[in-house]
Amino acid sequence: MGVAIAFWVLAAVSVASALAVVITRDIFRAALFLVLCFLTIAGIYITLGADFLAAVQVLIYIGAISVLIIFAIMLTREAQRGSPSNRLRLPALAIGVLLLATLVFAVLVTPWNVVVPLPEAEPTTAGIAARLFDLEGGFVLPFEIVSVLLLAAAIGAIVLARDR
Amino acid sequence: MGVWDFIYNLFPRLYELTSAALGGLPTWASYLILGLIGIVLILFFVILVVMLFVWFERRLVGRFQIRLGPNRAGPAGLFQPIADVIKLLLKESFTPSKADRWVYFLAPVVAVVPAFLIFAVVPIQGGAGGILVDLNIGILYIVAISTISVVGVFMAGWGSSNKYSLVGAMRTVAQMVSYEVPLVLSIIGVVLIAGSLSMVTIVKEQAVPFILLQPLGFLIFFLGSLAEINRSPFDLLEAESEIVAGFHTEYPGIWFAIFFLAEYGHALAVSAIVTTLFLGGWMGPGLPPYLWFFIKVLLVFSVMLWLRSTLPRFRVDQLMGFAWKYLFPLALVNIFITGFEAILWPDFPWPIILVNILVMGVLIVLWSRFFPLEEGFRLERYGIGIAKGMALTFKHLFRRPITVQYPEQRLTPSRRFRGNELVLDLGRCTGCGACVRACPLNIIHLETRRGPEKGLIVERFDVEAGRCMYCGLCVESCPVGCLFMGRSYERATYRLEELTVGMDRLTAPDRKPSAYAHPEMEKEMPEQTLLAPPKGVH
Amino acid sequence: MAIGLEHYLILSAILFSIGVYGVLAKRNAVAILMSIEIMLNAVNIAMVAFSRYIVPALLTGQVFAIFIMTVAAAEAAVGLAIIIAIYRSRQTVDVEKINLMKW
Amino acid sequence: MLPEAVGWAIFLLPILSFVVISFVIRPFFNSRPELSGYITISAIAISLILSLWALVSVINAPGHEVIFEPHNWVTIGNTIIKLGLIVDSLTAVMLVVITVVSLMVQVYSQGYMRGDGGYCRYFAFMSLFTGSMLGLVLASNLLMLYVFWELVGLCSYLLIGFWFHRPAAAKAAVKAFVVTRVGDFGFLIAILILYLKTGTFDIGELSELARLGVLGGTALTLAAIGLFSGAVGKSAQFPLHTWLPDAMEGPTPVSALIHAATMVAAGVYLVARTFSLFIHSETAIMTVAVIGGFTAIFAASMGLVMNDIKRVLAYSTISQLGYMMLGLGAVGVAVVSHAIEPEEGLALGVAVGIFHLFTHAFFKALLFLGAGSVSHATGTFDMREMGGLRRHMPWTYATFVIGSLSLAGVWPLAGFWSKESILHHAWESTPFLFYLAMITVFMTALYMFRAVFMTFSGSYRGTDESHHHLHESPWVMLAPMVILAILAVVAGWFPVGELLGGEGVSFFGALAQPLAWVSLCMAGLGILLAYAMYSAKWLSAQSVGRALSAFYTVLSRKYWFDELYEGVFVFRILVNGFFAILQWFDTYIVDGVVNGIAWITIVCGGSIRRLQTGQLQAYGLAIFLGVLIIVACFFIFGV
Repeated sequence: MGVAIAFWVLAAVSVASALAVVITRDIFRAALFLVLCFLTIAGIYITLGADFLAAVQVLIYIGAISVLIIFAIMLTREAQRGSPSNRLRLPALAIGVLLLATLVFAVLVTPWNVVVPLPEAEPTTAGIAARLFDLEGGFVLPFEIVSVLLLAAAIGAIVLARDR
Repeated sequence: MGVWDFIYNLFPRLYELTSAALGGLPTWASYLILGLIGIVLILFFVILVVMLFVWFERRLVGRFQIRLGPNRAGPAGLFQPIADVIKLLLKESFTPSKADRWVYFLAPVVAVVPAFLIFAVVPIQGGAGGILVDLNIGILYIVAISTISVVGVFMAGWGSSNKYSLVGAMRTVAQMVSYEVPLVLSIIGVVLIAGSLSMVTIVKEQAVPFILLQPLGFLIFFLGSLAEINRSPFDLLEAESEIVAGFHTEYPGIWFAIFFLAEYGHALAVSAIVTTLFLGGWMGPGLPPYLWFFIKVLLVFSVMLWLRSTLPRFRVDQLMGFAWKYLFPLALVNIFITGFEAILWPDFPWPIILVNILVMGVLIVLWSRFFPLEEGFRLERYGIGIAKGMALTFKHLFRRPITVQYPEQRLTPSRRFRGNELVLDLGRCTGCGACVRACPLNIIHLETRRGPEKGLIVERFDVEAGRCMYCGLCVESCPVGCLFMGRSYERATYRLEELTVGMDRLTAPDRKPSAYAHPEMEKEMPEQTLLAPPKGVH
Repeated sequence: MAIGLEHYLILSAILFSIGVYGVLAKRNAVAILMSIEIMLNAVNIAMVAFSRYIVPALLTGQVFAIFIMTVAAAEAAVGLAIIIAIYRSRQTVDVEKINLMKW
Repeated sequence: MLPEAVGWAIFLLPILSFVVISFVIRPFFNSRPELSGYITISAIAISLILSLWALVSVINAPGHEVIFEPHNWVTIGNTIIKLGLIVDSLTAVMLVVITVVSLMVQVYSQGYMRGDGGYCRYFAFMSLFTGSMLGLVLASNLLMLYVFWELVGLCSYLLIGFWFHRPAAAKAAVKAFVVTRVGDFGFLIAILILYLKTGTFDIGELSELARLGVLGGTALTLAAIGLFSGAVGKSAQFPLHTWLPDAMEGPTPVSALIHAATMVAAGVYLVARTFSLFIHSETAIMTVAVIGGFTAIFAASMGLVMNDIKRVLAYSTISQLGYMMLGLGAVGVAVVSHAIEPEEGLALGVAVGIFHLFTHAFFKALLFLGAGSVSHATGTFDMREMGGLRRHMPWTYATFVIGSLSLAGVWPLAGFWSKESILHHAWESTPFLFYLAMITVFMTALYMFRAVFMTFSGSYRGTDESHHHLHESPWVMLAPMVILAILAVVAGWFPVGELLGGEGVSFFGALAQPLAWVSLCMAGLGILLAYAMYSAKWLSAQSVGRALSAFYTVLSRKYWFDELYEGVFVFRILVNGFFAILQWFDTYIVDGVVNGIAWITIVCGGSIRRLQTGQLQAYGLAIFLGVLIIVACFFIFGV
């Protein structure tokens, strides 16, 4: 029951803020709404019992990505120009709605073999670690690759944004 | 059960009471109420402690600067913060006309809320009631939450549409983001040893305080968190000399108070976290655990103040360099070392302590030597300079403060002090009127009448002190030496007519004449009181 | 009613579609980047929901979510760097003005 | 016994040096160009040693031939094109000649080209030139031979146009290239005919087939004439002789190399190599003989009036090459008229022709180097501005005189012997050509000594300030000349004729024949006349010129051949006629088709390109639309 309430509230807020992100013309406010959206999504993770992910979500998306985005907004003094929509608004809207319809349809027609009864959500940190670094069926190699990707991205970003 | 026992188990008792009270309710309702109670508790707790901290900081910094801080409002000036808060609340609250209102008003809230949220997982003592919720991701939760305040700073800087605010916000955020990296990395060392993210577990794991096992990690974490909460030497956001007051330049009264609260709340939180992660939290002999906790927190906080009153402010480029070239690599190295140790000696025998301290020293020296932030900037010669400065400020703690409790306590001026008021010795005055004639401003009014035998009796002797320029001609012209300059230095009066000084006050006994034009008087005058005591004297 | 898998999936679908709309309809490159982030988050929600409801024992979905977050961070860093670079050279981040590939 | 690797090394070494110079020295050590000279010299010296080895082993080999098994080069279906070397006496002699002369020329160039901007380039080309010539003489089948043939042509083009910034040089280079190409065309046709008839390129097999009569009749005649046309082009025989005098625009050492050993010798060598085909076709061999004889006298006549010393030498070269052809032709005629047996005649003809080539190489190289050294001193090639150089450059004078005597065919110098044998065979087979040859002997002596006297005797006619600069050339230039002079004396004594299968002539036995005396008298007459006209001034050249002004004009205008070719052939017939048609076809048919296709493409693209809006989001829209459609199909039609 509590979870249900939490879900509905969070879902409503997240959808609203996401809409605000794409609709509002003031780019800085859009970024703030994005932060809100991320926050609510973290809450949704909690309702899903993914506590670790929730924390990481806040840490990465709010602490890093949103800050980066806001920085970009401030550095590219586009705020006064705002972020208007382009000529493709209506087709984009149509596509979005169609996509949504398709996805919802797919979700509803697909017979999900959900496990019943649902086990209690217990802390996932150790579990995730074990799953990541499990030697058979684990994700050690992808982990390493992602690390290298991050390094490359960092260096690339530095090189790109460096002032010549 | 004795009183001591009650004090000792204060928090568990409270917990039992509340849980008993909420026994009947459905779980979600109890959750809600518990949450609300927790919120309220934390609110009060934080605000109170912050006030305490404000007072404490001002006092301690005063001592570091050989003053005694605020000591008038209430016992030992304890009510000073309250007075400040009242002042802030009474101030006029305005908003800049160009401000983005929503953002502008939400900013302080966004900035302050995380500061409160952090305390949800800070264990002030073990067992039940010691902590609001023991998240198994406690420390991660703290790091995550504390990043949110960055957004608040941004909002403040942007919303108040003021270039200083914006620059301040940019600086702050850049600083926070850069210092977050070494901060988190240094936490990893602790987590590696403790084998858990939960704060309670971390504390319980600390048979040996982790500051000994993780000296380098402690240093990095401490500096990093100093930067996170923008305390000196990292307080660039409010470098008054450069950007007026950083991101909260445009915030009046109560809104500024909220930022203030947020800042000190963060300071408190950081102290608490450092205590928990590195100083063994509530653990300690004898005293009840929460007392231990508070003592340690206060200790950490006072170390912050110590640093603040010692070190000058970083330059902004040095700031970034310090984060990326100095703390970041050191943090990485620390992780590697800790990882190796965790693999080789899982139970961390005591020699590790020495090894780690040694390693820390070597690394600091190496980095200062080979990776200077800029040419010649060797972190004050491998931190030795810093240590010296710290020692000096520490010594100041034990010097007698030079504060003078005016008006109760006054300083005796020098014997050569010229003085700035007139003193009349009526007994000697012949009413010759030489002074009147001598006065270039004609502000001395003298009335005399014939006495019974020859000689004049002075009936009225007024001086318009308001216009007097204390040229002293009257004193010099007095043939009988009945006029003197006075030694005190109060000049302010409450009413205008008091500026015309009459005979009674001129002749008042509390008026001590100075030695002006009477050098023979110097001998019997009192010693001048010196603020800085001569060497050896305390 | 109890919250089931479908709820989360539909929520993620909604967010995803909103993101798609943003990507297609916004002019400011930064806004487009934000929309992309929304889409990624939507996917993450779906991932976590799957791992919660279909294979609660092994947390593959959450592991994937972590990978997605990492990639998202990298993508944001590089993307924003590119945007800054473009802004330096062209004084705009309006994607309609950045159309050198045009006929 | 000679390992095959040596054979390959002989011509690959200079090519290697070319590669090294142009890809290592030029880019990286351009500051030290002298390196390239040393590399070239060392490479050619090594191949000289190897050639001598080859010669020795040939001499010792049975039948004076070392056989190498050819290698498969290209296999197309069942046609296998082979690649192989042939080292017989002919090749060996040619190798020695080429390497010796080339080596001398390179050493000489050290001095002559010093300080020239294109030093590296020069030596790179030179080594490639030598290498390809060596490859040409080593090639055992026509295809390979043709490849090197063209390489030689290319190098001659590059070297004649070495100073490409001079318009004259550039024009001369192009002329040489084009004119020789005309001949090469015939050569190519001949190769194709032969291949179609016999299915092989191998020269040995071809001659074998020719001997057995399998290959014969018109085809053989055509092929032979084609081959000969190639030879005519390369060896600058009438009517394709016009390029050689112009080729004088190149650096003098290059001329020396071209004239003595490499370029023009190729033609003669080709005829000699394929002589076995010629002797089975009367027409062909007749053509060779007549063209040779005519060219000899024709060129010599023009050499009489030239004032440019190098042109004199050039025409003399042409006429000497005519001699060689004549020699080959004469023997061939003798064979077809059944005066002598084919096998014997085969060897004999080669012996006669190549022997003269052998000797001629030395003294002609010597003469060119001498001319070069003269111009090095005076800065000009015009003999009218020279004179009296005898005192200033005695070494050059001496060597030059030796070369001239040898060329004039004075006993016992090298020229005498080879010329004697040619005259002898001409007399025996075709008296008419013999008479031409006789006149040519006289002319040769005349123009050579005209050159000698105008250059070295009398008093200096150049400007004073150039008079002060007169000096003997440095030793690096003189040494090769001296060596070549010695060779020009003694080359005739080598039993090259015998080695090639001819009959030897004893040292003094030669003087026993009347023919020798006749030719000697003619030569002497020529020398005497030259002395009278240009040294002693008994009768002035001007008066003679005026008396024979008609002749003089004709000769000095070179029979208007250049005009004929330029004006009539090139412009009238080719440019205005044939090329015009081609151009019309190209413009309206070929370009029409191409442009049409392009036009269609443009039109389509113009309509389609509208999709390429450059709007990233438009593409994104399309992508998502596609996704939607796919998913829709997925749902509607099921998996």
